[in-house]
Amino acid sequence: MDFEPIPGLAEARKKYDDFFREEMKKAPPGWEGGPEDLATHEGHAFQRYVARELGKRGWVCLAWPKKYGGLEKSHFEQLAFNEARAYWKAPGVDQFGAGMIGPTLLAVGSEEQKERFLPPIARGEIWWAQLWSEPNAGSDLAAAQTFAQREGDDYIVNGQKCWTSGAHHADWGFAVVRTSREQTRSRALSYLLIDLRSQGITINPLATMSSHRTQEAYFNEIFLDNVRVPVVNRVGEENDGWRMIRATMNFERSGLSAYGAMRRELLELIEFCRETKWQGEPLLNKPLVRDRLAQLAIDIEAGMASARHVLWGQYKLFLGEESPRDQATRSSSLKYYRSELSQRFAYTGCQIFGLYSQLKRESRWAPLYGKFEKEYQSCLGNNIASGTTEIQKNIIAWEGLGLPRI
Amino acid sequence: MDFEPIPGLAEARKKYDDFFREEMKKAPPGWEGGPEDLATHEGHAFQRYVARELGKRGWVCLAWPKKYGGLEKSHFEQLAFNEARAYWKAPGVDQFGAGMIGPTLLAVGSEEQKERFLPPIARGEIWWAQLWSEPNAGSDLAAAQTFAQREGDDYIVNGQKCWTSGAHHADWGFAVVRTSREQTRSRALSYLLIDLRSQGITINPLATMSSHRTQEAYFNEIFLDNVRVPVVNRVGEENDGWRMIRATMNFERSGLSAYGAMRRELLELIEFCRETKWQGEPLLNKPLVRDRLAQLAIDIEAGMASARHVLWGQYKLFLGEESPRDQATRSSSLKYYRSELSQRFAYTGCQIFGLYSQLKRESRWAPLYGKFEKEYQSCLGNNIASGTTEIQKNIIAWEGLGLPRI
Amino acid sequence: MNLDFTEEQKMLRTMARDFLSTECPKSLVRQLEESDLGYSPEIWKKMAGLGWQGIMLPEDYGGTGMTFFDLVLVIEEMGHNILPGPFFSTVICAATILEAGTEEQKREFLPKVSAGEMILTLALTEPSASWQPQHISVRAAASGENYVINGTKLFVPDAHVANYLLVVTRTKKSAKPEEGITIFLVDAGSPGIQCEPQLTMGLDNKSEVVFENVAVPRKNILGKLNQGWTIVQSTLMKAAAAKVAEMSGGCQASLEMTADYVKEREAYGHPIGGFQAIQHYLADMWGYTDRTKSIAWEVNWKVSAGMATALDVAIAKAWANEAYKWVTERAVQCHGAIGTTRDHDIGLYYRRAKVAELDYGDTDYQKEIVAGELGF
Amino acid sequence: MNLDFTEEQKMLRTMARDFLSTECPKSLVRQLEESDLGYSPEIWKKMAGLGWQGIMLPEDYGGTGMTFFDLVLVIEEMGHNILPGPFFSTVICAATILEAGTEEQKREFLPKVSAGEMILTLALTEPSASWQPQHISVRAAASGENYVINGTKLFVPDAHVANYLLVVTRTKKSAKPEEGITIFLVDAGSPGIQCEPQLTMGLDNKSEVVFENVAVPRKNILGKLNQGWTIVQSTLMKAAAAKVAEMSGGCQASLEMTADYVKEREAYGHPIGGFQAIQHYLADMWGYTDRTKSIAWEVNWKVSAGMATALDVAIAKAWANEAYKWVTERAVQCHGAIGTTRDHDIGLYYRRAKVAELDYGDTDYQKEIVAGELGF
Repeated sequence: MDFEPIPGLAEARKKYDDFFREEMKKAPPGWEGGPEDLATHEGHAFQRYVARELGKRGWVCLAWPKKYGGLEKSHFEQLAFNEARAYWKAPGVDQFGAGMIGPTLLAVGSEEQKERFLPPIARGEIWWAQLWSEPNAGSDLAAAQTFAQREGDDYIVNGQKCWTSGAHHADWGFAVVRTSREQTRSRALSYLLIDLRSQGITINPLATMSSHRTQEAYFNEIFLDNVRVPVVNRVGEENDGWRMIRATMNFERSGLSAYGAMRRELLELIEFCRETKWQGEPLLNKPLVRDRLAQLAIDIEAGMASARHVLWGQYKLFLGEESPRDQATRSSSLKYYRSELSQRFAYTGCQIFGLYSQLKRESRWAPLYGKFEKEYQSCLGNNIASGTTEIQKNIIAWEGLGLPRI
Repeated sequence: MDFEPIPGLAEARKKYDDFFREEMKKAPPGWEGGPEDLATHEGHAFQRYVARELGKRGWVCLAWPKKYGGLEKSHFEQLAFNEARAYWKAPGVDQFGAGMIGPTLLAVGSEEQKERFLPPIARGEIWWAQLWSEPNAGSDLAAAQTFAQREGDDYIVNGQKCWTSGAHHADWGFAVVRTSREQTRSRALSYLLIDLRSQGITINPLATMSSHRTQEAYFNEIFLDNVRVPVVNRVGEENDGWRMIRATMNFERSGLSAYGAMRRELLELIEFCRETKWQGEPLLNKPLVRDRLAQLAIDIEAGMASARHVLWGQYKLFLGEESPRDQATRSSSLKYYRSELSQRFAYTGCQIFGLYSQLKRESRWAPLYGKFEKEYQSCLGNNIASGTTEIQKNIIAWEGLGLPRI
Repeated sequence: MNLDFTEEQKMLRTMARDFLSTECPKSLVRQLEESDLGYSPEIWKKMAGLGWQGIMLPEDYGGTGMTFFDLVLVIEEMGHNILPGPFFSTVICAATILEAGTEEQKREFLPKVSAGEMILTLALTEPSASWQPQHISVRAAASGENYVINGTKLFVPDAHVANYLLVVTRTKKSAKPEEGITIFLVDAGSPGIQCEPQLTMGLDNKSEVVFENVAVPRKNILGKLNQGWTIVQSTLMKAAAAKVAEMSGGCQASLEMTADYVKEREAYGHPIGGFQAIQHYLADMWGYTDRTKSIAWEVNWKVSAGMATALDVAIAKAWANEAYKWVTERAVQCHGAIGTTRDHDIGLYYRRAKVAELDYGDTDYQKEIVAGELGF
Repeated sequence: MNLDFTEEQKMLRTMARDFLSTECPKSLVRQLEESDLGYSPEIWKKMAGLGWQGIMLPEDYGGTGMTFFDLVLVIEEMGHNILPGPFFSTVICAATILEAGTEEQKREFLPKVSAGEMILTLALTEPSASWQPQHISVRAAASGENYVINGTKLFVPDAHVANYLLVVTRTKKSAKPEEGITIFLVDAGSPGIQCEPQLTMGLDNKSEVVFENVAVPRKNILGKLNQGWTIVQSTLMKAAAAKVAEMSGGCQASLEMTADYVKEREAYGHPIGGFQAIQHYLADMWGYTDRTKSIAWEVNWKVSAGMATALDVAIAKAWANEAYKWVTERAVQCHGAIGTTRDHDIGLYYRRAKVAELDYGDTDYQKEIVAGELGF
């Protein structure tokens, strides 16, 4: 075992740090890089700008083959990039394009699909949305009802999707649809790529709890009304979509860069508490505040230590070696650890801010641009999105520990 | 709604306070009134002494009919007595005799059984043990396997019981036994009163986690080897024991006096923290200590407020009126709230005591006679005994909230 | 001791629940949240017709002549249903005037409150964000027959629609911070008052109120000059206790909504309320709610009977603060993604739970009081 | 970066696990707990035969010449199996002598440690129950060629069987508390030393050690006169980090035992491991254990490589403190009544988790260090 920093990583990191340090000076005020920031017209414009700048340098998909727009860089160089981007809270990498559908196509797409869809992702030009959840199929994705009826070389798709992040800004979507009435649940699902400009698509904002009249929504509902999708846009075989879904899910990350970002946010909070004297003395002098901040530091580092092992497992897979036996369990476990930690972070921030914690960023009195007011609400979604905490625990119990299903 | 103190209660309370204040001066040193105190020879002798003094005054079973040794006092007078006894951490009332089998017999026993068994309980002379749990039937009591074979006017009982509190000091036991091989689970159980001096009974100590070579055990395992029990000692009909079990369970208390005791223990802890300066300043000056003690105070009072409603419901039942609809749910909820609170109390005490918290009472350096060292371990049993926390939550979900059983 | 509600109280609770659910559906709650006014004058008038604004005011002042405890039962239902608006501020201030006002002041203000023609609020907290006397720095200086107020109050509820503000000011420097504090009844329309909304998580109409040379007649002093702090304390106790009842109602509503939802919502072929994890969340929610109800009734009965101590109130508020947050947080989790949306009702409670914690003292503050009252 | 164990490390771990489970079954653990000696000299000798006491000592001193990290892998297995005895104390003190001792001292002590012929321990804490220099009050005063020690040390592990004590003393008053501290290598048989057992929850053989005019030769100073505190700090860092690994092993064992138990134990006709409430407890235990393992390996690798900071160690210990307690608490709950008995193995871990928290700094203490190292 050896935790020695990877040679060359610090230099690589510096290059990306320098880039983001400069570019992030152009971010809208109060930028935190969260969904609410990305949802606005101004925020999305900034996101597209940064993406194009990254795309020019080949940095959006560093590890991809050169023929699809990547630089064939190492896994660790990718990590350095991710960490720098997270640290600077920078946008510009489409988590659905570069993060999910891209790797899925690399793994299971046809050559034609790869050539058509991957380069625009790597250039930061085309933005994707994930059309999976439905009102009655959230955690239980196999219950999806949106139906794609084969008609010659096309599918005719009807149904409703929801929780599609940023769909109002996206160009394309990857969708889970039902393609058979004979089979049930996961045996009848297929995986389609849908142009979101197609006729019959209506995208409505789905406002989250923290939003109000002055704010734009990040999430959307999408209604599909006789939407025509060419059969060539199907990934994998008909009714074999479940396998693609699982492949896509596996591209969820170690979250290492997310802990790096939390580390920075904690330092920012500490700094704020050092400077702020609401009742005559700095908040940082209060023993309870010190205790709570120290607790966050501990929890962040513990998560980080564990996430490093996920990273290592991914790296071994990348090398074609066997990944640690408990890699999947660790991912499930860290998934909810991270969401609960970000919740505790938001709660702690609010606790420290007292009366001020209720103020939205529109108030000139709001500390840190109302960051914790917003996160106090938005953090809840993290315990639900991408598999609820309860589902993750079931998976750990069943698959990680071999407990019986009764 | 009216929370006005009950008229006359304060005077009644004073009478009992005066009694216990005097008698408790005779308690062994470091007395906390917990199982470990009662388990020792010295502790049990003190318990028997106090019981006889109470018995002389008719105070063991204040509310019982005079013909069985009670004083027919009101429910509230009983409360005053319970509170005073809890506050003074006094022994002398057999929770199994006066608290469980007595009320059960009053409700469902034969007249002969009442006349025979109740007066010695009220006089504080005869001590009872609860022979319910078995190694493979704890929470799931209906799985009990101890078998009572009918033979003329007797049953021949064979099996093993465990977790029988204080059985090595007890005179009699009330047992759940299986009396049919045709019926299964709860349909084949009967309820027997067993003289613990009967031939064929072996009582072995069952040492708890905190015990070691110098300490006596409170719990026991009981082996029954062809123990002969007269049929007249059966309570209720054969195979109808489940109804008796449920009747007995309902005599669990509101726990109000337990909160009163916790209140006193908290004040004692506060006092200790005021006086103790391990690192130059009183423990009570530490903001984290203050915060934790305040939290305990809050949690105790919240439980107390809720327990008062249980008491009220019991009182209404006693008056023959309808008890509040959610009375049973509240009892289940408070059962585990109380055990978790006593766990938090023990944990907080240990946290405050730091390095000293590990010391057993045998060490002259142990603070408060090693109280929290002991409770750090014994508190765990409270989350399990009399229905685990998980069982209580199931009951609340199913019966209190009407959630489906799937 | 009698822990049953009287028949009258039962009727009051039923009536309040029916009225609020009919008159103030959640769609209206959301609409009011986004409106400039922040409340419905129409409902306000109907409530006055039911005698609610004056429920605990004597009949002499146009009130209903019931008790503080009865008022609180209505507030509990407002917490259960959610009713945006200045009711809470107004009735607590009216109770303060009833307690501390001169007969002339009572005659001037209370009948108008009872009639639904006057909205009141307490302007106490400042940029120091504190409930303690040492942080009162808004000044009032004598000037002929008037006092002149200067300074900034923050987090003032309903100030944008209030007719009068009870402004807590410093009128004398003193070594003891609780000395030298005076409360003024200030006409919200007085020249020199600037009111700017402070948008909050609860969308509950708090404001920054700036006083610039605001003249107030000496006769508008509430209570005695320099001795206002005891009145503030008494007001805060009532407000905190009543807030606990409001929170208790919110817990109950969140529990009910969640229990209903998990019986309906299916996943993997079963109602999710059949899964033990969900059942155990609900069981814990039941417990938190039960303790909150119990402590809310008890503390408010004591306040009503004049028997409550600062310790009683601090303990109740500290408990309810955490309980309401916890219950609503689990409620959202049980609702899944839909629970996190603007359009679902459960989020209304989740947001209010956090704001209710802050109003009249968050948990850290209440625990300091508990420690102090217990002598440490 | 390479987070796989080397083949050598894998063998070491397997061998350690096999040896300990064979040589030290839980029945023996319980027997040793109640014994006066508190450890098995027989196992001690066998371990020396395997080279464990000297695992990180250079071959020059009879050691195996492996690293601190390798030592810690063995300690992790001792946490997994539970091995009562003075191994931990001895190897940490040996590491201190290796780091700070003179060549003469190394030659005197280390070969005996490697051979299993010397037991060492650190006598640091006092009735102030503190790990900080300002609370070191045991005095050592120069007297000819000797120093004379007076005072009381508490919570000294394994003092009753130790051959030598590393006694942390104050040799000079100073405005800076970390100045004027000196460590002495004190023969446990010296006249004037009284050792009285302090029975603990962990039954782990701690003692009160009273020094009354105990003479120690000047050459037995470890490190420099008055400059001992940096050595203490370095020792505490090693000890805390190694303790984290021991706790990590304990978490892992508790998790494994519990997972096994809930698959076997039936209630209501099902193995209780099929109930979702139990499953979710286990899932959380898995997570706590995983984080503890990760942070234990990382911090000990850093200590071993000389790259660990005080912040790294404090964070790791604070984490492990709470994780181990939490995991064992849930483990007992999953075991039900049987888990609360003296005769069941899980309680051995539950008791040790609490004591392990206290050793080398409890959570409150570690959090203070974290705060200080982060600059607040």
